Amino acid sequence: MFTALLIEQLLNGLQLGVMLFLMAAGLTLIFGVMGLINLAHGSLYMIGAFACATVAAATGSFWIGLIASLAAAAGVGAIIEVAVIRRLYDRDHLDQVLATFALILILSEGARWLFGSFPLYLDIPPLLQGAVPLPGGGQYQLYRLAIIGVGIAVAIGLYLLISRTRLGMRIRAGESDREMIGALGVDIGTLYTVVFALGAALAGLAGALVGALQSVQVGMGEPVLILAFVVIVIGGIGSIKGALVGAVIVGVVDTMGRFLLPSLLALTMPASQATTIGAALASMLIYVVMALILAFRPSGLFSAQS
Amino acid sequence: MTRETTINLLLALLLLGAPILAASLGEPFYVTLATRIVVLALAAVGLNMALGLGGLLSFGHAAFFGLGGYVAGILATHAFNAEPLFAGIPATTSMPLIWVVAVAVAGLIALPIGAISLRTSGVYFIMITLAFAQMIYYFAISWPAYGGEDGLSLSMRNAFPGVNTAKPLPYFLICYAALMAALLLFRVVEGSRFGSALQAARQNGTRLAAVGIAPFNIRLVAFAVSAMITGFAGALYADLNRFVGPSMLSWHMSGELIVLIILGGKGRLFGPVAGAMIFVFFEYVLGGITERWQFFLGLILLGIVLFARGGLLGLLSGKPRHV
Amino acid sequence: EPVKIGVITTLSGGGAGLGIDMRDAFTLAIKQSGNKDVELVIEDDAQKPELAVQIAEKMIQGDKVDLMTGIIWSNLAMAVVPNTVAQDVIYLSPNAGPSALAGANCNANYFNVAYQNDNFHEAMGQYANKDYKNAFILAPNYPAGKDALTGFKRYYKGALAGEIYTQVGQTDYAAEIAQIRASGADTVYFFLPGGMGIAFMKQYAQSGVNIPVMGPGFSFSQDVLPAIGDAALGVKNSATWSKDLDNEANKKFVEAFKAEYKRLPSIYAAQSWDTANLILAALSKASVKDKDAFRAALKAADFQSVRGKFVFNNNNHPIQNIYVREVVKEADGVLTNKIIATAFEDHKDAYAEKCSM
Amino acid sequence: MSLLELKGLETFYGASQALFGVTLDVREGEVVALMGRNGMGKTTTINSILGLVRPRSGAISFAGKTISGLRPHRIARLGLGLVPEGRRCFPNLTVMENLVATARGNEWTFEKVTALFPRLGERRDQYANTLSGGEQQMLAIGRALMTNPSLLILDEATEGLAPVIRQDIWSAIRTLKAAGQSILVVDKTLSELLPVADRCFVLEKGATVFEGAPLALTPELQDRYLGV
Amino acid sequence: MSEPVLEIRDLRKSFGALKATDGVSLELHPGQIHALIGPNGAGKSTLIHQIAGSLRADSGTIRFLGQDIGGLDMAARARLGLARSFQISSLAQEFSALRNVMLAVQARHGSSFHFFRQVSNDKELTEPAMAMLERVDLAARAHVPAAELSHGERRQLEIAIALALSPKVFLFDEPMAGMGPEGSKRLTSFLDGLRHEAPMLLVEHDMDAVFALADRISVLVYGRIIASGTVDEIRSDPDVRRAYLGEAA
Ligand SMILES: Nc1ncnc2c1ncn2[C@@H]1O[C@H](COP(=O)(O)OP(=O)(O)OP(=O)(O)O)[C@@H](O)[C@H]1O
Ligand SMILES: Nc1ncnc2c1ncn2[C@@H]1O[C@H](COP(=O)(O)OP(=O)(O)OP(=O)(O)O)[C@@H](O)[C@H]1O
Ligand SMILES: [Mg+2]
Ligand SMILES: [Mg+2]
Repeated sequence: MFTALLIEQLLNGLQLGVMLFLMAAGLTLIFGVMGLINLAHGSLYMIGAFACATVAAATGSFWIGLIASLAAAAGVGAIIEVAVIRRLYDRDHLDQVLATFALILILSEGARWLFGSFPLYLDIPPLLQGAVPLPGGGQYQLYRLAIIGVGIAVAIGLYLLISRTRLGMRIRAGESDREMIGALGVDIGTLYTVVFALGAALAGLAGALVGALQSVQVGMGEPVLILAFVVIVIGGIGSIKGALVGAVIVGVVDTMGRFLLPSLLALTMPASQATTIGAALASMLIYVVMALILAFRPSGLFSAQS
Repeated sequence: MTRETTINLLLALLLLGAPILAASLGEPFYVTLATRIVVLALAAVGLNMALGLGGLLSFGHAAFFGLGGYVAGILATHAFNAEPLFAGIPATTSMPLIWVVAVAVAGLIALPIGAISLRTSGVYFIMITLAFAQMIYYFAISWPAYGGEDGLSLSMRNAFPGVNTAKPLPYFLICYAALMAALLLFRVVEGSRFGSALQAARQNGTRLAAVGIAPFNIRLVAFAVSAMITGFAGALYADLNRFVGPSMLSWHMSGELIVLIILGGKGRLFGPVAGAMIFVFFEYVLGGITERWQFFLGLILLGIVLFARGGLLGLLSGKPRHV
Repeated sequence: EPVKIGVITTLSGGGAGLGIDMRDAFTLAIKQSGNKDVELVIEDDAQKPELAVQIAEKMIQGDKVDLMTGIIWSNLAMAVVPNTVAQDVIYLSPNAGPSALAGANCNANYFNVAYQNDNFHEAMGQYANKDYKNAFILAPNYPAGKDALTGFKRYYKGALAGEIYTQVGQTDYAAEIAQIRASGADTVYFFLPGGMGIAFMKQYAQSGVNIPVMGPGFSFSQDVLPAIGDAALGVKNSATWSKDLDNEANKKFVEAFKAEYKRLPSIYAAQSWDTANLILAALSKASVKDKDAFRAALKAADFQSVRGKFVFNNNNHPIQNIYVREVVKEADGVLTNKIIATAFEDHKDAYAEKCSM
Repeated sequence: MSLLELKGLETFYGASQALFGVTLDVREGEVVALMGRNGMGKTTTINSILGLVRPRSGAISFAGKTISGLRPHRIARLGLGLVPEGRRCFPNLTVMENLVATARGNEWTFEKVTALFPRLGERRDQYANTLSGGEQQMLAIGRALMTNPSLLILDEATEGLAPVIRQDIWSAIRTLKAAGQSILVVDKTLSELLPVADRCFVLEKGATVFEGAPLALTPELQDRYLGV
Repeated sequence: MSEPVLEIRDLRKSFGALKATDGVSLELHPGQIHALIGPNGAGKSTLIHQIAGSLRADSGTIRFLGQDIGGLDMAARARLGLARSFQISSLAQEFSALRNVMLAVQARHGSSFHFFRQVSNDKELTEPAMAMLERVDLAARAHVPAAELSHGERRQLEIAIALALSPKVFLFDEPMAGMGPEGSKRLTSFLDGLRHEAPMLLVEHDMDAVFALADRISVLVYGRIIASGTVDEIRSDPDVRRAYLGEAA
């Protein structure tokens, strides 16, 4: 009985991890590859969810909503890059922090202006409702499995894009020396607009997919943002593989911590105390893990350069 | 006198004169608002030491701000309820004593956090400092003894010998004096041998090591001193609001401190002061005009980053910094 | 000279929906009363305690308000209320009733027109005794969450299949739902405010676990029901108010709110409406400048509450009925609540005894 | 006809002027040497040609087209290949990736470059930040060749290279020259540079002070302008 | 012969499969300029890094003034008196040339944990620093930020910083690189004078300079020293000619 639950929880952790990866994927692209600290990534995620919810409500189709989320986030991303980010590449990280912090304020409040203050409705599409049986008697939700699938597909796609294509090489080259790559004849400006829009679209996709499981509301991107940063830093900046591994570590540690810590503590103290202290420790756990990993591997698990 | 010095002097006078004027016109609220500016600026001066001079982008300084605040809150609560702290040590409501404890606690906690975090650099440093702050934040939220998420209310301001701290203006003057002292310290340290080494550590740590100064030690001391100043500000903030809560420890707070510095001008003496002045001013003025104030605040901040390189002071004093 | 009322509430950021309902009902009530002598000073706290403190300071020192109200969240109330009442300004809570302000630290200047935080949970605990023997309970790991589960357990007599404190701000509940499924519980009681509750309900419904769920009214209030969708159908929840509550004042309120704002009122709107009417009633009996007389007038609570009977206890917290509602779908497809039972008649909170007033 | 032509170029860094009227031209198929003491503006001239700094006045034309004011990538695509001072290889790319990332045209291929510099072939999967200084210089030249430029510009062509390698590079430059490649080259080693060059330009304090054949650069002139 | 100031025994360092330093032994004696030459990628800079402490050796010993310094970090070795220059200039870019040198003077003077006394009017720092700049002919550029110096000027600044440390050993990694003919000539005679201040390990590709300066030359190829001797011995060594010098000698 307990083993079955343990296995299910491990799966839950894995799935949470992949979900986190989906959120982190766009961020890795922009942050790891373009070297830009984009605090507004969570807002792009929110935009995706809002676009999907609004369009799905208007058309009755989740899938059209999903396309809308990609388009909306990519569009907003491209506008942001051209209007703001483009001017900040040759500045230090700090100016980027301030500018994207300002963008959070603008996008959040703007979204509230457009969509009102109340959470929106978004549900999983009929096609993906229901569960599939697991070996050993359990069952797993189809939609969550689909998210795992999308996450892995995104991971592979991004990995290939960055490490195998000339586009990927140019992006990385631009990160280390924008001036030089321009002097060698590459239009890095346009390239970065495209990459930023792609990263934004991935954020939007994550927002739409996860929005069906959560509350679609203003500010939904912020907790995600911090977690996504944790994920890519644990994995090593600039490494898609690292982001995936980091996400799974965070997902599993968080889930298992929430699940096991209270019961473990209950062995040594009264149950009521164990539940609250266990919960407190569980909420600190991923940060403890992150600090430990960075203390021993100061540039993450799979840093792009040795 | 350079243009920047003149501007600094004007800012200092404005910050002192406006509240005194407001108090004499019977508008105590503006004194409180000015106190908020001063305390936030003080916290940011602390961060500016690590960030502006040392290039250590700590995204976890809210931890020290909050720790300072909680020290003040906890000491005051215990003293108010006449409960000893632990092992019979009595609590206190004396501000100077509380400050000493707050500064010491912030410094002592900053040492291990710094020692671990400084093994990393760049974005990893940003994130590991954030991680430590988040640990403390979640601890504060879920630890019931001192109010958890609800925070801790102080029933009255702590005492300063010979001053009626309950009145806005005297309390403002205390905070103002603290800010000026911190600015003086910043200026002196910046020009000292330690400051030289610290700035060199920011520009090129390998170069510093190659002349025989270990960057790690320099950075660690700077990080601790920086945390102590920010912790001091936290204690003042607790008394200003007569309240401490986990929001003082949240990453938003860390982010806000960073924003103040960049707004005003990173590494500049009065950068945090100018930053706090405009940030609080806009927050207050816009908040009074429209409930969409965050939208417009965002636009203004964006305008400043894009068009005022080197922050407000960079814009006003018109030339880049060189040493 | 007009009466100045300071309203500090959340009008921006993620939690703005509740504050906006609060403000809208309040201003509507004042408008409908035709009382031209009331002046409102409304400010946004952005759900930040420090900002709320700052605004309170400004309202008291700068605007010199006579009364204050508006705060939605317990932690903001804890930051603002003690200092406000200590400066002899009367504060009326339209929502949030932290236990710390109800017991030994009760104050003559503090009136809670909403509820004591434990009340809704106590009601569900009481109601659960009817059908269930083995409940699984969960709440976020912070003071309000602990109060909630304590409140539930105060009246619930059955066994506990599990008790979990989740992370504040958590958005994925797969792990908790798996534990619920494995626990053998016959019911689930949860307190997860705001987006957390929406996420939990959606995921719970999608998970296929069909143990009946109960919650406090906040999680099924009119502002969040559309976002949860059909997943909420049939869920039992406790509240001091419901749109279908059968009394004149309530009918008038629901009509007026719908007509003015083209949406259904939430419980926050109802409580705020009551707060405004309580103030208006007291104003008609005494001057705010005469603090003692005005406090007495408030305490008399001589107004038509949309909740029906409404009396203040010794600790200035309400004595009121608490109902059990069920989420239903109306003919036009709109999700809303219907009262199905009364959990408590004239319920008092557990802390009043410790209050020396 | 001139492939590249600069007239009266003036360039500033902020308020301080670095170029005070540089005039220079490179003809089709010619190797031109650009010389001058430290800090006289050689690098600044090259950066101005590529649009990396914007000249304030003066005209630059390439293949009959005015290029001043164009963005660097547009200029480069017209057929300018740069080997910059300090090499500036992309540290986070491997040798192979450095060569391929910006490659254009098909005259020069990875194979041809590694035939010219066998060491690059041996190090093909190593990150550029771990290469030795000389290896990086070879990589920078290879990278520029892979863009198949009609004009190759080398700033400090052989700095930091071992004598044998330096000879390799000069012979590579001779090979390129024989194949009709136009080259603008800056180098400190006059004894190796002058025999390759068809013409020389000398800069002093940001202005052209000499133009002519290598032989016209007499020992007296060398001493005056270059301190030899 | 006198005791060696710096003595390296069987030093090894690998990067993956690549043996960058493959059993190098070397001695540096007082008053000596010991030149280290070898093809690009032979491991010269790697060796300098290991001596200076910015890379840790896999095995082998480094003795400096009789003390084993293998366990010390870069800063500690610098304090003992090892001054190095970088193959690619490494400076505090925002500091003026003068302040770059002052930093070195300050490091030599002991603790950097002085928080109050201002460096700008601290004659103990400014005067020696200015003197060093004068020695390398950079005094006129003393107040220009390092970022705005030309390539050659930065190389000169690197030397001034090393001088300011008044070290017991100089480790110079290609100091001539980027210097024009005139600069190289001047620097050559300058370094020639330095041998009396402290012995020098000199990595350099400029053979004119090496042959003019070196008391002893070691030739490094693929991480091994294939020949070591006086200028004439090395010049005429056929292996060295083939592996390194070409026709240049
Ligand atoms: N980024 C910069 N900012 C300000 N001044 C600069 C900058 N780069 C170069 N200079 C100045 O411009 C002048 C010309 O420098 P440039 O680098 O073009 O000389 P160079 O001839 O290439 O010298 P070297 O042989 O040393 O490389 C010098 O006085 C230098 O100090
Ligand atoms: N971190 C590293 N990882 C892998 N290989 C490295 C690393 N650092 C150096 N190498 C390799 O070690 C070898 C020796 O490099 P080193 O920089 O010491 O050469 P060098 O003799 O100084 O050459 P040059 O004269 O060109 O500067 C080179 O082949 C280089 O590619
Ligand atoms: Mg140059
Ligand atoms: Mg080398």
